[in-house]
Amino acid sequence: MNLNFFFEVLIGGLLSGVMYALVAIGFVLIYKASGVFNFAQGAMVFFAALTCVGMVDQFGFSLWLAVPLTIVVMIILGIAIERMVLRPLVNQPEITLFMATIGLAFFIEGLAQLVWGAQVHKLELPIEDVPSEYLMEKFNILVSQFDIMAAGVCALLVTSLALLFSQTKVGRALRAVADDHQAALAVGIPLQRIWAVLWAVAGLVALVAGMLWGARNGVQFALTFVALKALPVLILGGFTSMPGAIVGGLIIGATEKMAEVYIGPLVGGGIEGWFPYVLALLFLLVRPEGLFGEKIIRRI
Amino acid sequence: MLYREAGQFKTSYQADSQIFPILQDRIALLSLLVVAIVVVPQLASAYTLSAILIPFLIFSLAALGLNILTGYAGQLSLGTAAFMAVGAFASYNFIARLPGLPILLAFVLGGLSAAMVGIAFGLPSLRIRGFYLAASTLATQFFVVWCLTKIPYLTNYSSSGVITAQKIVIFGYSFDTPASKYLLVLAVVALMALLAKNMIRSNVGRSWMAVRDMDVAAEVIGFRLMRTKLLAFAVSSFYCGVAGALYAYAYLGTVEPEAYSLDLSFRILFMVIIGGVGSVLGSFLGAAFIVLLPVFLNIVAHSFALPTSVASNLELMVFGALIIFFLIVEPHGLARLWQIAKEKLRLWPFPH
Amino acid sequence: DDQYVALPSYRVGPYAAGGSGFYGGIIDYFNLVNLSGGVNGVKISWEECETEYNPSRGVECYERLKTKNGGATMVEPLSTGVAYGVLDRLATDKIPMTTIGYGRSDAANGKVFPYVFPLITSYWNQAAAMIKYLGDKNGGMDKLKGKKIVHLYHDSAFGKEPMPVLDALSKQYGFELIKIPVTPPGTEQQSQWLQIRQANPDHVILWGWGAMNAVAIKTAQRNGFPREKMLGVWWAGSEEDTVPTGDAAKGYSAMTFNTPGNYPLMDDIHKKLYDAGKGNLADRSRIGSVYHMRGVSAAILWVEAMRTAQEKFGKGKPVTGEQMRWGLEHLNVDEARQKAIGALGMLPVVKTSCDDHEGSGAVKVQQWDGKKWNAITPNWIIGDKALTRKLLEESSAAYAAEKKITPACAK
Amino acid sequence: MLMNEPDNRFEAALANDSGGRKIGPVILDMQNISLSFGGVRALTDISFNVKQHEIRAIIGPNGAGKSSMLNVINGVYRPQQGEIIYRGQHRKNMDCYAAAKSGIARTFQNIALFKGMTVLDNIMTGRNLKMKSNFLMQALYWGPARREEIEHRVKAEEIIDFLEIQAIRKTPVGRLPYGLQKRVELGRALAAEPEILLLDEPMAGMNVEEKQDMCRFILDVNDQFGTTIVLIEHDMGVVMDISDRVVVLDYGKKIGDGTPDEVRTNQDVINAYLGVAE
Amino acid sequence: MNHAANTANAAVTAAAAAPYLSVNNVEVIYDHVILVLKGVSLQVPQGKIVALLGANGAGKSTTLKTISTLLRGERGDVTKGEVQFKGERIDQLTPNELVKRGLSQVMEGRHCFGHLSIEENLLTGAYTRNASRAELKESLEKVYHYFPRLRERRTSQAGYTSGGEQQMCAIGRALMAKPSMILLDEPSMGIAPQIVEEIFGIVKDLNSKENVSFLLAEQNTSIALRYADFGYILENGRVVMEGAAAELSANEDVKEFYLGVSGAGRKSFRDMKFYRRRKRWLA
Ligand SMILES: Nc1ncnc2c1ncn2[C@@H]1O[C@H](COP(=O)(O)OP(=O)(O)OP(=O)(O)O)[C@@H](O)[C@H]1O
Ligand SMILES: Nc1ncnc2c1ncn2[C@@H]1O[C@H](COP(=O)(O)OP(=O)(O)OP(=O)(O)O)[C@@H](O)[C@H]1O
Ligand SMILES: [Mg+2]
Ligand SMILES: [Mg+2]
Repeated sequence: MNLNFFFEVLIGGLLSGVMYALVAIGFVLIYKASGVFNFAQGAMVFFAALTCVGMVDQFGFSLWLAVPLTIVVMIILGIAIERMVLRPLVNQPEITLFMATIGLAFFIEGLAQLVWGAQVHKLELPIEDVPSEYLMEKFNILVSQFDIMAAGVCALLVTSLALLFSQTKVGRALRAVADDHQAALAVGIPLQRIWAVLWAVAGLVALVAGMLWGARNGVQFALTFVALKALPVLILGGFTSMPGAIVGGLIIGATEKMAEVYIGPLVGGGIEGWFPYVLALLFLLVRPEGLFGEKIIRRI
Repeated sequence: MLYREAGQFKTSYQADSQIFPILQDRIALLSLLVVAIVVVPQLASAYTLSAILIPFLIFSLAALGLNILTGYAGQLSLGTAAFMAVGAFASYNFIARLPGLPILLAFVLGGLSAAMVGIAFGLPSLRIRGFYLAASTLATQFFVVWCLTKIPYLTNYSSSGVITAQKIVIFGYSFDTPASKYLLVLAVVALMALLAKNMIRSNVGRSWMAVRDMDVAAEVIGFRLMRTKLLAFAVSSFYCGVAGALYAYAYLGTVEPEAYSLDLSFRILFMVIIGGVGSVLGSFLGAAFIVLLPVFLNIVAHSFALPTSVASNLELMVFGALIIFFLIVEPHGLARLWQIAKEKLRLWPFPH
Repeated sequence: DDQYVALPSYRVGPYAAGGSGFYGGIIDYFNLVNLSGGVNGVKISWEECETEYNPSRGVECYERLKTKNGGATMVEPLSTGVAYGVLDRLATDKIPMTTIGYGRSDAANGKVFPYVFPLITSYWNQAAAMIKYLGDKNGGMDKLKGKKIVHLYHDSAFGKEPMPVLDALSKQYGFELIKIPVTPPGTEQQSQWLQIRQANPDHVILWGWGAMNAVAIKTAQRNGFPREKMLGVWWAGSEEDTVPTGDAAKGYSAMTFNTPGNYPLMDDIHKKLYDAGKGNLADRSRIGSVYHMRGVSAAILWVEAMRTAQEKFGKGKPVTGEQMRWGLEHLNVDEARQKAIGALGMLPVVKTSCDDHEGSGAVKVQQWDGKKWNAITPNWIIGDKALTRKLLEESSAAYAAEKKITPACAK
Repeated sequence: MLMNEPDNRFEAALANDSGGRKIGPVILDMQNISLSFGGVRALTDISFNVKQHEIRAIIGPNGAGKSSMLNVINGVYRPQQGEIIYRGQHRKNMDCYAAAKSGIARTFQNIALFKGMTVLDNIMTGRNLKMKSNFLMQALYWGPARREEIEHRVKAEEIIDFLEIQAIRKTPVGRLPYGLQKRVELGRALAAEPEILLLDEPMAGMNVEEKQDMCRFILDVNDQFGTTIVLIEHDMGVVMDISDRVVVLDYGKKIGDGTPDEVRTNQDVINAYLGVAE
Repeated sequence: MNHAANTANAAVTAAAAAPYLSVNNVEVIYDHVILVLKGVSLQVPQGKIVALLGANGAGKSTTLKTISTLLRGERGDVTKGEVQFKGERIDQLTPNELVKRGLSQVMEGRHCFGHLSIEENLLTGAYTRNASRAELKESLEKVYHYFPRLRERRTSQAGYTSGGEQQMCAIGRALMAKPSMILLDEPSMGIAPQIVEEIFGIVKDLNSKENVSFLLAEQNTSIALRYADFGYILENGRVVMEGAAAELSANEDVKEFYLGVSGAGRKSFRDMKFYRRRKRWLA
C-alpha cells in the first residue's frame, strides 16, 4: 500500500469532514436549544450564500459590503422565523416542529430563488482552492489550502459556540428549553427572545457554511443537499454536542473516504452515499445517543 | 344539527366496537365508496383518473404504511421510498422470473419482500430512538437504491438500469385504461385500509400505540418490544412495498431506481404529518394535500399570467407557508381538524 | 387555430438553472416564429407546468397539459424520470415526445418506440463519439491502446447508460477503462479524485449532471488534476457547470450538439424579442448560453417537424399529434434549411426515419476559456455507429419482447 | 391465585362476596437486594417478603429507594446483588415480560399511561397477555379474533364500571386530570388480573374523598380477588389503616419492618421518616 | 353559588387588603371545544396565603396556568375575563415578564429539566435575576438549607432523581427567582409527610419574613387550610365556596368531603364509605 496516498486520503477525508461539521453545527445549535430538528438548515445555507453572492453579482457590491448586509438579512430572517413559526408552536411535540421546519425549507428555497433567480453563481473568496505548495514540497502530500482555512474557521466557530453553551447562563437556559418548553417558560426564560437570537446565530453559521461550501462548489441549489452530508455526522457525534459535530465530522469524513477508496472498488463503488449512515448506525447500536450526545433519559 | 350521535345508543359492545360507530359516518363512507366505484370512473376525465386519483390513492397507501410505523408505533422513518422500491423491483422480478405468476400475488410477494427488508432495517429501532432513528433509516434509503443501481440482476440486466412494468392482466382482463387501473388501485387501497383499520382497533394496534406512547410501560404490561416494533416495521413496509409496486405498475410504467429517491420518502412523511400522525383518515387527507395542493397552486399561479419562474417560486413558498399555517392551526394534522369540525358540528347550534 | 405543445418544465429546485435556460430557449424561438406569422400562418401555442424535475409531478403535468387546447401535439420534459413516466402513455395518447440528448438510447428505434424521438443524438452515440474524439486527439484510434480512461459517472441509470458502448470500445481499441461512480447529488468527490490522481489516467470522461459537474471540476483543481484531460458529456458542458467554478474550469472541454457562436437567429432573438421586452429569460446575459441554445435547437426541430407535417397533411392548419409524429419521423433539417432559419451550423444536420429517430448522432467538442465556450472541433464528430446500432437493436428487441410489442413502422 | 384460572374472576368475585381474606404463605421473597447507579446506592442489601393476599406497604423518605424496589420486583431494574424468589422460583433478576406473564402488574409514580390512547384502549392494553389471536386474524377482524376482542371488551368494561370511569371511557387519557389518570392506571393494572399488584403512590395528588375511594378500590381488589398488593404511599393515615405489614426504607437501607403498629413505634422510623409519632 | 354572597365576600377581602392578584370571571376553553373554567373569580391579597381546593379535574391547575399565561402552550384559550397583578392586567404578558414582575409558578408534576443537574436546574430559576455569583451562591445555599436532600444530589441529572427530589427541585427552582408571589400547584404531591410539613413551614416562613404571597392549589386540604389565610373551593370549573381558612375548616361539608372527618371524628380508611362501593357492586 502506498503510504503517501493513504495519508492523502486520510487528510482529505478529515478535511471534508470538517466541511460536514460546519453544516452540522447549525443543526446542533437549533436542536440543543429547542429540541427541534431543523430541516431548513440546508435551505438556510443556500439562502445565505445566495443572498451574499446575489448582492455581489447583481448589485455589484464588494464582498466586504455584501457579507455584513447578509448578516443583517440572516438576523432578520431568524427573528421572523421565531415570530411566525416558532412562537405559535411553542410546547408542541418535536415532530410538529420538525414538520414546520420542512415548510420553512420550502418557503426559504422559493424565496431565495424568487429574489435572486435560479442561475448558478461563483463565489470567490480571497483564498484559492488549490493544493498547498508548502505541504506539497515539504511532505509531498497534497492538501488544499482552502480546506485548511475552512478547518480553522470551523474550529473557531465550534469553540466559541461550545463556550457559549457551557459557560454562560444563556447556554444553560438553552439546554433547559430543549428539555421542557413549558417549564422553561415557567421559570421565566424568555423563550421567544432566546429563540430569535438563536435562529439568527444559526443563520450566521449557515452563512459561514454557505460561503465555504459555495466557494468550493459554486452557489447553487445543490447547497441544500449538503445537509444530507451533515446528518450522519450529527447522529455519530450526538445531536446535542458541539464538539460531537467536529469529532463526528472527522470520523465520518475520514472513514467514508477510506471506504470509498479501499472498499468501494470491490463492490462497484459509490458507497459514500450510504456508508456514513451505516457506520453511524452501527455506532449507535453501541451508544444510542451518539458519541457525545446527552443520554436519553428513559425512566418511569 | 346534521351530525348527531344522540339517540344512537349502543346496546352491545359489539355494536360499539364497530369500525365506524356513528351512523352518519357509516353512511358517509359507504356513499363515498359508491361514488368512488360507480360515479367517478364514469364522470372523471382520464386526466383526473390517471394523474390525480391514481397517484393520490397510491400515495395514500404509502402514507398509511408509514403512518402505521411512525404514527401508530412511533418509529420515525425516512426510508419509505426504499421500501416502495423493494416492493416494485421485487414484484417486477417475480413476474419476470416466474412466468404465469398472477400479478396480484406478485404484488403480495413484493410487499413481503419489502416487509423482510423492513424487519432487517427495523432491528436498530430496538436501541435507537427518535431523530437518531430517523436519520439512521436514511441508511435504508441510500443502501436500497444503491443496490438497485449496482446489482444488474435486480433490473433484469436492462442496459439502462430501468425496469419496465409488465402489463397488468388479471384473469385475462387487461387493466390498461385509466379507469380500470383506477379501480384496481382503489380496490387494493380500500382493502388494505380496511385491514389497517382493523389492526389498529385490535390488540396489535394497541401494542403499537403503547410502544409509541411509553415503551417502558408497554414492556411492563407485557408487550414485547422487539416483536411489536418489528411487526410494525414489517406491516408498514408491506404496505409501502405494495404501494411501490402500484406506483410502478399502475402509474409510472417505466421506472428507474431514482424514482424512489429520498425526495419521495420525504413527501410521504409530509403527507403523514400534515394529514395526522396516527390516523388512517389522516393518511388520505395528507396525501390529498401533498398531491393536490401543488397542482392547485400551479393552476392558480399560472392563471395570474405571472412569469413562469416567478409563479413556480411563489408556488413553492405558498406551499411551505400553508404547511406552517396548518400546523399552527392544528398541530395534530388535518385529521384532527376534521375531528374538531365534527365535534363542533355535533354541538351545533349550541356551543359547549 | 394554434399548434399547441406541452412543456412540462422546471424552474425551481436543483436543476432550475438548466430548466429555465432550456425552456426559455424554446419559448423564445416560438415567440420569434409567431412574430413572423407562425408556421405557414399557424401560430404556436404552449403551456408550461412546473414539474420540479420530479417524475410524479411530471406525469401529472403531462396528463394535465395533454388535453388542453384541443390536445397537445408534442411534449418535451427534459427529465429522464418524467420521460420514463410518460413513455407508456404516449402511444395511446398519440403524442410524440422528444428526448433531445437524454433518455433511453434504444428509443431511436422507431419500430419499437414510435412516439419517442431522441433527436440529434443519444447517449450511446455520444459515448462512441467521445472515444472517437479522444482517439483523434491522440493521433488515431490505434494510439488509444494502453491508454487509461476514467469514466467518472453519476451513479444512476444515467451514468451507467454508456457503459455497454465504452466497454465494447475499450475491448476493441485496447484502452483501460476505469469506472468510478459518484453518489448523487455528488457534492463531495474528494475520494473519487484521489483515486483518479492515483490512477493517473490520460483522460477523464465526466458523465455528470447538475451540481456534480462543478464539484468535479473544482475537486480536480484542488487535487491538481489538469482540466485539459477532462472531457464532459453535454450535460456537463454548460455555463451552469463552469461559471460556479471560477477559473478552475479553464481548459475543460465537453461534448455538445450545438456549436457555440453567433448566428443571425440569435441576433433576431436579441432584437425582436428582448429589445421589445418579450424575451423569456430574466437575465439577458444568458441568451446564447448552452442551455438556451439547446432550447432554441429543440424548438427549431419541432417547428421543422410541424412544417414537414403540414406539407403532407395540409398547409396552413395545425397538425394532430399523429401527424406531428409523422413530421418528426421525416425531418430533414439540412444545411440549406439551417441557413434559411439563420442557424447554419448551430446544430448538426438532422434527418430522421422510422429506423432512426435520432437523425444524426453528430456532436462537437467545446472548451471553456474562462469566459465562454468555444468549439474546438471544426467538424461534427460521429462515433462507431455500427456498434451503437447493434446495441440499439438488441436492447429495443428485449424491450419489445418484454412489452409484447411487434416492431413495425407506424403509418 | 394462579394464571390458568378461568377468566371470569370478576363475576366469581361478585357472586360469592364472602370477603374472607386469608393471608397465605410467602409468595415473593426479596433477598439481600442491592442496586446502585454509578455512585448512587439506591438499595443496599435489602430483604423482605410479601405474603399471599396481604397488603404490604413500603414507606420511607424521598429518595429512599422505594420506587427502585418496585422496579427491581418487576424487572425494570436489575439489581447487582441479591435474589428474587417468586412463587418458589429463584432468580437473580426479573425481566419485564416474564414478570407480567407471571402475574405482576403495577402502576407508576409518574403516571405512565399511553397518552395518545383512550381510557378504554389503555385498559384493554392491560389484557394483552390474555389475547391469543395473531395479527393476521386481527387484521381480518374475523371469527375468533372478533369474538376475543369483544370478550375482553366486556372485562374492560367491568373494570371501568368498578372504577366508576364510565363517562370518560372514550376520552384520550392525556386530557384527563391527574387524579383520574391515576385511576385509569390502576384500571390498566387490574385488567391484567394480576397476582401481585405493585402500586407506586396511587393516592398522590388526591384529596381525602378521592383517597377514600382509592382505598376502597384497593381493599376491594384485595378482598374480592385476593390480589396481593405492594403499596408505596406517603399518607401515613392510609398506610396505617389499610396495610397488613409495612417495610420502611431510608437511604436505600431497611430500617423497619412489621405491622403498622410496630413500625409506628419504631424509633428509627420516627427519626428518619415520621418525625412525630402518630 | 350565591352571587350576592360572592360580591359581599369580595368586598370584605377588598376591604381587608387591596388584592395583589385578582382573577375576574375567567372562562377557559381547551382545544376550542372543552370548556373547563366557567367564570372563575378569586383574589389574593398581598402577603397572604390563599388555598385553592377542589376535586380532581375541578380546574385548579388550569386556573394557575391561566394566571401565569402558560395556558397558551397547551392549546387553551381564555375566552372571557381578565387577570390583574399589582393592579396591572397581565393576561397578555409573557411568562418571562411575569417572573420579572415577581410572579412565579411551580407547575404540577415537577417538570424538572431532566438533562440538567439539580444545581443547574436551580440556577435556571434565577435566570431573570441579574444576580452576581455571590448572590446566586447565597440563594442556592438558602434552597439547600430548606432541602438538604437536594444538596446531596446537586450534581445528579434531575431526570434520574426520585419523584420527591424532583418536586423539591421544582419548588427550589421557583424560589431562586426571589418572587413576591408564588403559584404553587400541589406542592405536597409525592413528598414524605415530614417534608410536607417542612414545605408548608417554608411557605409560612417566606410569607411572614419576606412577605411573599401564595396561591396554592392543594389536595391535602387539612394542611392547606392549616397554613392558608383564605380558601376557595373549586368544583367543575366554578368557585362553589370561599372564605377564611378557619371558616372553611369549620364547615361541615368541607369537613366531610375534604378533610375526611365527620361528626364522629376521623374514620379509618378501611371503614370508609364501604356502602357506596358495595351498593354499586350489588346492583
Ligand atoms: N391540555 C388539555 N386539553 C384538554 N383538556 C384539558 C387539558 N388540560 C386539562 N384539561 C381538562 O380540564 C379539566 C381541569 O383540569 P385541571 O388540570 O385544571 O384540574 P385540576 O383541578 O388541577 O385537577 P387535579 O387535582 O387532578 O390536578 C379537566 O377535566 C381536564 O380534563
Ligand atoms: N435510573 C436511575 N439512575 C440514577 N439514579 C437513580 C435511578 N433511579 C433511581 N435513582 C436514584 O436512586 C435513589 C432512589 O430513588 P427512588 O426513585 O427509588 O426513590 P423513592 O424512594 O421512590 O423516592 P420518592 O418518594 O421521592 O419517590 C434516588 O436517589 C434516585 O435519584
Ligand atoms: Mg418514588
Ligand atoms: Mg391539577
